[in-house]
Formats: sequence, C-alpha cells, structure tokens
Amino acid sequence: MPEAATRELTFAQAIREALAEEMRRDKRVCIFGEDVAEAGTPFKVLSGLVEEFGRERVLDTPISEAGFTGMGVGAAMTGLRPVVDIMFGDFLTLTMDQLVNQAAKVHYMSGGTWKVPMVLRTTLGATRRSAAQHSQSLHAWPSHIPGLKVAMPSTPYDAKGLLKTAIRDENPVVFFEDKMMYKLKGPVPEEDYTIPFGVADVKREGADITMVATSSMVQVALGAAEKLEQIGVSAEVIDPRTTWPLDEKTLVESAKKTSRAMVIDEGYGRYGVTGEIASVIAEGAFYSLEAPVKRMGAMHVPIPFSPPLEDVTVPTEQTVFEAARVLCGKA
Amino acid sequence: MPEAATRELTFAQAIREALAEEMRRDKRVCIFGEDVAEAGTPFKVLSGLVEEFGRERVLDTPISEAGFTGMGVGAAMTGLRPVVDIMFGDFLTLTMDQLVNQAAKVHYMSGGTWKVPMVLRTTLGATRRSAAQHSQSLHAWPSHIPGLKVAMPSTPYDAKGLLKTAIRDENPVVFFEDKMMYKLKGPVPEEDYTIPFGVADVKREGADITMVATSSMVQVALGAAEKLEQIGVSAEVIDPRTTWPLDEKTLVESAKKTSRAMVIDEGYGRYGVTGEIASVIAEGAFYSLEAPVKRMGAMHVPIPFSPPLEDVTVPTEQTVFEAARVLCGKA
Amino acid sequence: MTIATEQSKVIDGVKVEQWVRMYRRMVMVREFEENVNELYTRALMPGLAHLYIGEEAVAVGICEALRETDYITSTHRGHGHCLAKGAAPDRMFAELLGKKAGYCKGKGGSMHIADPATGNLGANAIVGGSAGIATGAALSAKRLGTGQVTVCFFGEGALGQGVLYEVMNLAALWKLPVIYVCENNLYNEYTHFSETTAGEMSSRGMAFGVPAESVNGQDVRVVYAAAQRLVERARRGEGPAFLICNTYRYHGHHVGDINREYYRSKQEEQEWKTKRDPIKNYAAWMIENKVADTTKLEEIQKEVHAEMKAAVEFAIAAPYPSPEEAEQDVYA
Amino acid sequence: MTIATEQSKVIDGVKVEQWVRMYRRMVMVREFEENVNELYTRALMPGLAHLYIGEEAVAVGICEALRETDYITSTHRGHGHCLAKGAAPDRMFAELLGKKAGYCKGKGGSMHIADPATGNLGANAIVGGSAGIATGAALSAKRLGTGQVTVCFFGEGALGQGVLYEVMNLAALWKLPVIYVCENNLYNEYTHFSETTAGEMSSRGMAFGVPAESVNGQDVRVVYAAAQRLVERARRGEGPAFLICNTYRYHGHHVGDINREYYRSKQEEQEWKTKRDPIKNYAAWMIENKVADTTKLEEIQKEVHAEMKAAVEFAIAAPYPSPEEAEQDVYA
Ligand SMILES: Cc1ncc(C[n+]2csc(CCOP(=O)(O)OP(=O)(O)O)c2C)c(N)n1
Ligand SMILES: Cc1ncc(C[n+]2csc(CCOP(=O)(O)OP(=O)(O)O)c2C)c(N)n1
Ligand SMILES: [Mg+2]
Ligand SMILES: [Mg+2]
Repeated sequence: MPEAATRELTFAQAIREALAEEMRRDKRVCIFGEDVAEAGTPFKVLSGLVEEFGRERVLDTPISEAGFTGMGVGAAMTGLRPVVDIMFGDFLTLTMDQLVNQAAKVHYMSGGTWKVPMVLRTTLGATRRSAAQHSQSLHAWPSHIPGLKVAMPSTPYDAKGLLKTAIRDENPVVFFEDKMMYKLKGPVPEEDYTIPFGVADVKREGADITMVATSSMVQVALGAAEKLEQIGVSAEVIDPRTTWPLDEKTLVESAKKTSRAMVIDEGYGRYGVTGEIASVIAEGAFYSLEAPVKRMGAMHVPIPFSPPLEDVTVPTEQTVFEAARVLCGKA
Repeated sequence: MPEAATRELTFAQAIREALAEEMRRDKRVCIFGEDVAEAGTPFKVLSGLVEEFGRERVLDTPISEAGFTGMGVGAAMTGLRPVVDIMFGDFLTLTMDQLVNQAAKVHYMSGGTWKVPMVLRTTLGATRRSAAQHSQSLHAWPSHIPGLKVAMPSTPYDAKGLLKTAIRDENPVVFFEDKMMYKLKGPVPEEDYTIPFGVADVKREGADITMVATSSMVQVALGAAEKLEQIGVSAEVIDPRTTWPLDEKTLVESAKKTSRAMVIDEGYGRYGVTGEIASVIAEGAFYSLEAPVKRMGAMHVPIPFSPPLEDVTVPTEQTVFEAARVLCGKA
Repeated sequence: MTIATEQSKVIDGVKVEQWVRMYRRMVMVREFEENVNELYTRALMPGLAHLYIGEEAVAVGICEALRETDYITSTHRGHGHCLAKGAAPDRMFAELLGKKAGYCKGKGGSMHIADPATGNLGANAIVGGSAGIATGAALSAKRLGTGQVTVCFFGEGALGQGVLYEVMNLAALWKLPVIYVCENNLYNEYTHFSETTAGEMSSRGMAFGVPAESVNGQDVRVVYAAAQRLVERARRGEGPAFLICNTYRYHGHHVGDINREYYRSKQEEQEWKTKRDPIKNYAAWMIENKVADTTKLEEIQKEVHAEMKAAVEFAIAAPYPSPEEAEQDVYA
Repeated sequence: MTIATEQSKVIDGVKVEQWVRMYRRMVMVREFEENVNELYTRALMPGLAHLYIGEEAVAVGICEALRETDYITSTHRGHGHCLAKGAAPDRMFAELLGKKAGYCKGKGGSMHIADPATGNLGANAIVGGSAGIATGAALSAKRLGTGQVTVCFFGEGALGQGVLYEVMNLAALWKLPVIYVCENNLYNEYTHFSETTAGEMSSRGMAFGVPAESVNGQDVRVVYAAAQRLVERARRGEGPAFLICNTYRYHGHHVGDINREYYRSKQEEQEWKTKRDPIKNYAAWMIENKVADTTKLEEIQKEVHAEMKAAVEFAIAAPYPSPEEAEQDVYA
C-alpha cells in the first residue's frame, strides 16, 4: 500500500514511469514492439520514452509477434533485459510457442544454466467495443504454464511496483494491463519501490464475505462492496496481484474469517482463473465455508461488438453486488 | 458402453477406422498434416488411409502448423470437412491464433452465418522420454475458449465414437489422443455408432469416492480403484469424455452419492482442468461433500527428460491410490 | 444521351456497363466511409473504424474481376472490400452501429463484416489472420471443382506475419486458386513500411513459388486488368498470384487518428489526394474517353449519396439486439 | 613425421592445425553418433535420438569459423552442432542417458543440450523454434557491442515455419550478426523437401533482405570457406546471411526409423555414402595435399574412438538425478 502518496498518476503514467526508471537504472533494459517508438503505442503508454532512450533501446518492430517475442527470449538469455510489447492480449495467440515452449522452458531444460529475464507486457479487458479479436483476457493460459510468472495490477501504485519487480526478475514474466484502466488515477510515491510477487493485497477489509478480484475486476468488486455496505454486508476485497506465484494463504485465511467467498476475474469463467482460485479456497477453507465459492468470469462467448451484448458478457458492480447478496443470504 | 463387442481394436486402429468410415461416408472429409500420407504419421495411426483415399484427400503438408490449421478453417467454411493433424499437442502453441481467434470465433462473429466443421486431432501425455517440448497436455487452453469443443477419449471404443461425432459436428472440435495409449486394446463393435458430446461415462461404479479422470488418467484411476477395493474402498470412476461441453450433472450426482471426490488429469494442475471440475463439484455437491475435492495433475514443472524425474511429474496408480486412501480416512 | 445508355459498348476491351459500375462502386465506398467518419464524430458509432478512403480503386478493381460466387477475405480496413464484393450499405451501417439488422447481427462490428451471399468469408482484425482462411477456401474450390477463386486482401503490414508465407508456399505447391492482394498504403499503423520490410516486396511472392506483380493501386483500370488476368489464370488451375497494389489512405489509421504529422507530412497527404485520387482521375478518363459524361457521373454521385443517407438512417433507426442474444451463435 | 607436426603451416590459406582439428571433429561427431545408435539398440538410452551421421561437414565447417564466445542454436538433430562448438562428449552422453552429470542435469536429453560455456544457446525440439532466440542473441551482441556472431542451425523442414521469415526480416532491417544455416538433407522426416518447398530455396533469404548462398555441405572446406566469409561479414556489422548446406543423413529420421524404403531408396543412400562421404573425401584430400598422412589420420581415429568409449562408460556409470530434483530449476 502507498506510504507517501504525494501525487496521483494515471495507470499509464505509472507504467511509463516504471519503464523509464528501470531503463535509467539498467542500460540493459530495452523495449520492442509495434509502434512503441514512433507512436508510443496506440494507447500512448510509452510516449516520450524514445525521446529519452533513443531508437537503440525503444525499437519499432514489424507486425511479427512470434518473431520479436522469440527475439526477446534470445536477447534475454544473452545479456539484455527486454520488455516485449504485445499490443492486445488477443495477439498472445501468436506468441504462445515462443512464450511457452521457449521462454518458459529454457531455464529448466538447460538444467538451470540459461536464464530468460524477459517481460512481456500486454493487455486484457473488454467493453471497449472492439469485438471478439481485441477484447480477450487470456491470462489463464500463461498462468497454467510452469516457468512463467504472471502479474496483473489493478492500481497505478501496483502497476509501477509490480512492473519494476517484473523487470528485475530473472524469469519470464507476463504482465497484463487492463486497457480500460489506463486513465485511472491513483497515488504513486516518487521514491523507488517494488512489490514482491506472490503477495496478495487486501484492497478493502471486511468481515462477511471475501471477494477475490483480479485486474479490471478489482474496481468492480470495490464498487460492489460499497453497495453491499449499504445493505449491511461487510465485504473484504483481495487482489492476488500475481496469479503465479499465487498467495494462497492470504486468500484462504480471509475466506476462513468471512466464511463466504467469491472470485471475480475478467477471463472466461471456464477452465480459467476462477476455477483455480475457487478450488484453492474451497480446499483450504473447506471447514469454514458456509456456502459454495461463487465464481464470476466473462460469459462463455466470443466478446460481441454491440454494446448491449458486450455489456452483459462481463461482471459489473451490479451483477457482483447481486451475486454477493445472494451468497450472503440477503436476497 | 460397447454393446456387441465382437472384436478388439487398439486405440490407434479405432481412430483409423473412424476416419476411414467417415471418409467413405462423406466425400468432403479430408485429412492434412505432416507426414500423414507418406508415413501415416510417426505414430502410424493413419497407415493405409492414403492408399484407400488417395493424395487428394490425405495431404502431406510442410511443417507449417499455423498455416495449415488456418487452411483447415477456410476449407471447413467452404464445403470440406477437414481433419487437421497436429503431431504433438505441444505444437498447439503454433496454432492458437488460427484455432482461437479464427476457428472458434467465425460462427459467432459472423452472426451465425459461417460455420467451421473442422476437427483438429492432436496428442497429449508424458512418460515417453520426449522431454519438455513433446510431452505437454495442453487441453485446458482450448477448453477455456468458447466456440471450441474438446474431446479426449480414454478407450478405443470412445475414441471411435467420439471421433465420428467430432467429424459430424458443425463446430471446430479439438480432439486429444494420449500417445501412450495408441496400443491399448479394447472392444469396438463393427456397426456404425457415435457418442454424443457432453455425456460422461461411468467407467466403474462405486459408493465411497468419486474419481473424475480424463484421457490417460482413466486407466490410472481404474488401476487405483482396483487397489482401493482391496482395502475396502469402493471407487466410482467417471470419464467426462469431453471437457467442453461438460456433463456437470453426472459428476455432481456421483459426488453427492459418494460424498468424496477427486479429479485426475494429466494437464498441469494449476489453472487447468482440475480447477474447473473440482469447482463444479465443490459447488454442485457442496452440502454432501465430507472432504475437500482433491486435485491431481501434472507437477508444475516443464516435463523433464530423465526417467526418474519424469516419472514423478504425473499421477500414477500408486499416487492416486494413496491420495484416495487419505481422502477416505483410511490412511 | 447515347453514351450512358450504350452499356454494352466496349471501350479498352471492357463493357461500358462495367466501367460505369466501377465508378459507382468507388463512389459508394467513398461516400460510405465519409458517413462512417461522421457517425464517429457524432458519437453515434461505438468503437473505432479504419477508413478505406483513397484506396477505393484496389477493392473495386479487384472485385470487378470476380464472380459473385468467388470468395474474398478482408481486413480491419475492410468496408471497401465488402462493398465492392456486393454488400448492402444499410446492413453494413447497421453492423457498424451494433444493430440486429447488421450482417453479423451486431456481433461483429466494423472489423468483422461477413456475408455468405456475396462470398465474403469475413473481415479479420488479426493482421494476416485471414491468409489461412483464404487459402483453405481455395483448397475447397479446387477439391470440389467449383471453379471459384479466392482473393485474400491484406495491408503491407501483414508481410510481417509468418503465416502468410506458410500458406503462400502451400498454395504454390498445391496450385490453389487464390490471389494474395497486398494493399501497400505505406504505413503499418504509424510506422512506415520501409522500417518494417527488408528486401524487395515483390520477391516475397516468388520466394514461395507465387508469381508477383506490382501495380498502381490508384488506377482502377490498371488494377482491374491485372486482377482479371490473374484471376482467370487461377481459375484455369494455374495457381496462385501475389499482387501488390500501391495506394494510400487519406485519413488516419483509424477514425480517431487525427494529428498525423508526427509520422507523415501534410504535404505527402496532399500530394496523393490532389494528384493521384483514384476517383477524380478515373472520372477524367471516363469523360475523355466518352465512357460517361459529367452529367452521368454527377447523377451517379447523387444517387449514391442518397442511397447512403437512407442506409445510415436505416441503421440509426434499427433496433439493437436484445441482451439474451449474446449467448446465441456460439455453436452451430 | 614432419607433416603432422608442422601445425602452423598454411595450406589453402588455412593452418594445418585447423584442417586437422576439422578432421578430428568430424570423426568425433561420427563416432559419437555410432555410439548413440548402439546405446539405443542396447536399450540403454531412454527415448529416441536423431543422428547427424553424414552431415558432419556442416557443423564442423561452420563452427570452425566461430569463436568460443560466439553463439549457436541447434535442433532436434543437434549432437553434431554441440560437439563442433566444443561440448564434451562425456557430459553429452550423460545427458542422453538422463544422468545428473549431463549438460542439463538430465532434464533436457538428446534434443535440448545447452551450454553457456561453449556459447550453445540450446538445441530445440520445435522445428524452427530457435530462430527467434538466435536472432535475439544477435541483437544483444549488436547492442552490447561484443562482436559476437550467432549461428542458427536448422533443417530445410524449418523453411515451413513462418517465424523464420519474421526474424530474418528483422535481422536484415537491424543488420544483426546472425547466420541462418539451412541443412538441406532432402527430407522433412519422411517427406521429400520438394513436396513441401515451393520456389527457389535460396530466394527465401533475399526476399527478406538476407543474402543467400548454397554450398556443398559434404565438403568441409567449402562449408568452412563460406562460413568464414559470412561470419566475418556479420562481425563487421554488415548484417545477416542465409547459407544453405546441401547434405544427407545416412541413418533414419531417428534411431527407430529402420525401414526407410517407402520414402527413399537404398540406392540413393548408397550413393551419398560411397561417393560423397564428408570424412572419407576429406581424408583423401588431406593425404593428397600432405595436410596429414594415413598414419596420422588413423591415430586420430583411434584416439577419438577411445575417447568416446570412455565417455560412454562415464555416462553409463553416472548416477541419475534424484526425484526431488524434478522440482528444481523451474525458476531462476
Ligand atoms: C496480429 C496483429 N498485430 C497487431 C495488430 C494491431 N494493428 C491493427 S492494424 C495494424 C497495422 C496494419 O497495417 P497494414 O497491414 O499495412 O494495414 P493498413 O492499416 O495500412 O491498411 C496493426 C499493427 C493486429 N490487429 N493484429
Ligand atoms: C513445430 C514442429 N512441428 C513438427 C515437429 C515434428 N518433427 C520433428 S523433426 C521433423 C522434420 C524436420 O525436418 P528438417 O527440419 O528438415 O530437419 P531434419 O530432421 O531433416 O534434420 C518434424 C516434422 C516438430 N518437432 N516441431
Ligand atoms: Mg498499410
Ligand atoms: Mg531435413
């Protein structure tokens, strides 16, 4: 949690600041991806970096996600610390071989001799009216793969701290940013800080129900918690911040305390993040739970374009509030 | 379950027979992949098909998994019914864009106008001493994606029946075959039959514990069930046969009956199939369960080459037996 | 007015009727896109769109060489392709606004227009994402003996995607009837293609056994002639081709890309717009060669203008799908 | 015996010492692989292996042009590359048998030998899978100014993988010091390359701005000369190259591929073995040109033979890792 919150930054600014500071600190850090230099990415997250660090360290690539992710692996093995930019999380599909068969396995297959200190930054999140190929939240895939770490911040503060940790980590880290959150503001201290992986953050304390929420869903859960308070339900909101490593203890302890839990994640609800976390809680807090763990994820459909359709495919403050109310027997 | 089990076939023969019969029945069915004609695949599963159906319908491709999977999508949209052969499940990494951003979404994105009746056959399973890039069981990934169906047979009988259903389905189906099971024999009737998707099969009835097992793990669970019987535990073994659609009802009802459940799957234990199925059971049978649902999957490591290492990364009869014993309080 | 009625007269080897249709189609595309831009500015369109203005001669020239039953695959910048292949503007606008009457019932939006009736296999928001689909459709045509040809449209940015080479190789090996049409509008989003493309662009075809040509994409007559030749060649079973059409997009990468000076100059834009406009220059040629006169062309423009206005109104008035529909059409 | 001792004498522009080393290395690779085959047949080796016999001149000729600090990436058929780059046979055999003393502590096996000490970034069991890694290593070398060159070995089957073209394009654009070495041994597993490769193979380089050459991969002198030139060019900052080495594998695709007549004739095999054997022909040249005499060559063969026997014994006697090690080395 922020200590000396002297100023507010947007989520995008926090990301940019983390990159700039790490690039100043360590000459080996470099960035590559599509339109990262010329345009500072379509989301303008990287604006200004090429001016400071030059085209030797901020490199515009062709539209070759597999190729330049693979280059990230090789560059990381041989002395650079690349931050690979994959514009939309949907394009992870193109990088899976490099990420999963190469990056994740190099260290292990080589008996621990080679390392891959690479960060792959990408996005997640729907409701941007971008349709099925630009709206997915595919973080469950890398979370499934040993050898990768997966971070997904939900505030500007976490974004900066986790990204610095990712860059300093000796392993491949997949870093998911909710593209709808780039303009979200929050306190970010001026001093250098990092946030350890595998440490969940209690975003709000509560006594009656545990809401585990990730990335984009943390704000949604906090909003729902406000509403719940109005009907006398005290909700605890916990953000694991990294799906791997996963801070099982904090999640389980909270569920033991509240005796009710739900998991809210913007990835598809099936065979994804909610299944894992719900299982961890159902197992760890088995003898304390008064009701089944409730899971909420994206509807099991490709994300539709049309606003009235798209809006019903992801959990909202209202749907989370209602589900929590039912779970707490206040319906 | 087989009715008129007049003869035994191996798993590989059952697959081949399903393909041959469907190719005879429907001229639109064709196969493409690496070494499918010339060699009948390295596993020899397709031997003889090119002789019967010719090189127009059994096509050897270059080593271009993304490319020919994409062609499968286009061919399926326009009148063929391609069966795309991806030699090792590990190479799914290369096809994810075609499979997930294209095949799975075409029908939905086009408002239901185009269809993709394509089957992608591939393998899963470790312990073949093939190391980290040829041993993965990645079926959790497609199971996570709406628009795809995922089948994973555990017997020759199921293999034939499910593959026929897959070929006749109007949607993209990912079909996983355990490569260690190709030589497994079992009864397969001569008559034409299909097995509906989304219908679990009770491979063994029991009263004390429900073991949900998939693909390669079904035989393992059955073996463990034998051992359990010897210590007076009656285990029910259920094979969902398709992870999507998933026959939740059969799984939940069994768990309600036995009050104890475990899920055994060869994919990685984290963020995969066991999490989903365990959650479904924990939720559906919440008030009947006497213990947390136990999950067993591959160890969270890239699959190592060395036999003594590889052997400890996947559940075995012995480890499943022991886990079940503990779960039933017989330890 | 004799010229306009003599539809079957042949000029430069092509019927007047066809020349006129190409003009009308180019005007349609431009008018359609102007309306899209307006819908965006008026905040009536959800999301973004990538305008085809400036590139009209490519889609129109190519599709003029195709039969209705032939296939196309399209891109994020796909409205022009869809219209040129025969899509109805009203259902397209409806789709862009997320309405139920749209080609995809509102599920696809600007980047996913698809329509079996006009052989449109779908626009694709993955750069290079439809190369496999197009090549697979060509495989079907060959195997089923239908005589259909498939055109795969993509921007020069897609030359960065390896899958394109995988399928070109396959198309060449199997002699599939597919034409890869590369629309080189100089930019991959905000990056000039020279920073992303090594070597000679046309050699990207030959290296995989696919004969390549490069043409002026601002001249519909040139595009049509090349397409005609390559499509017929493919139809005869002589295999795929790779056609580079050099062109330019007048607007931003998408409707929100307004300030472009950091990546390209106003002067460059101005030059293309004034000297190489595909519609203006083609109109001049038509008049000069008595394919049509000014009156006729103005008449077409008016008709198209009215058609588009009506189509936009239809789309605005059309109802949204109901939320329950979100769960439909996942499986066939 | 003067010839053998005059190691610093220069013949054809190359020191005798180097010519001899190349001979020794080729013999090492062959002997190594013969032993692998035997270990397989004696059921002492878990899994399978892909033998490099017949292709020795490629790895040896290329690596002779490299410095110890230069990088290579290798393939499923990688033993030759690793040995040529300086790997120790005993630790390689240990790895193949899954022993703790192996290069990867038994975790990698035949297809994943890696070794930072000799610049070996790792063999790869994904066809084409190391193209990105190799190109990334070249990026590091350029950015860090180390002067290192990377060689990316792959079979002609990898020409089917699009990622290769993605990174060649990048290497050309950024002038990276990487040599793409295509070992064309005619077969992708069991399918002849002519059925999988359209167009002219060497144009696959030029199309992406990477200069290409094609050489006789059975002649170590030719391979070395080409490599030497291209590696120095890359080291000078003049960019990547694409080198096709035409060669042949004598054995099956893997050790279990015994009956091969359904995909290639015995006669074809016989011809390559008898007429174009890289070791035999090179030995003849050495003798003819007084680089070494028969006695010297036999001596080398005996030494290598003994070394390999000892290495095999070391590996057989070496202990397996303990099961707990399975969970180690997942994260650094
Ligand atoms: C695989 C993939 N990578 C990146 C993007 C983001 N993107 C959308 S359009 C575009 C540029 C495409 O350039 P080009 O192919 O030349 O088409 P143009 O926009 O110029 O018509 C990019 C990078 C994408 N949609 N798909
Ligand atoms: C991506 C991928 N597809 C398929 C395979 C299976 N496979 C292993 S080796 C091989 C043939 C490789 O041929 P080539 O590249 O010419 O190498 P060679 O074996 O001839 O040395 C294939 C298809 C693989 N390992 N990786
Ligand atoms: Mg462009
Ligand atoms: Mg080969």
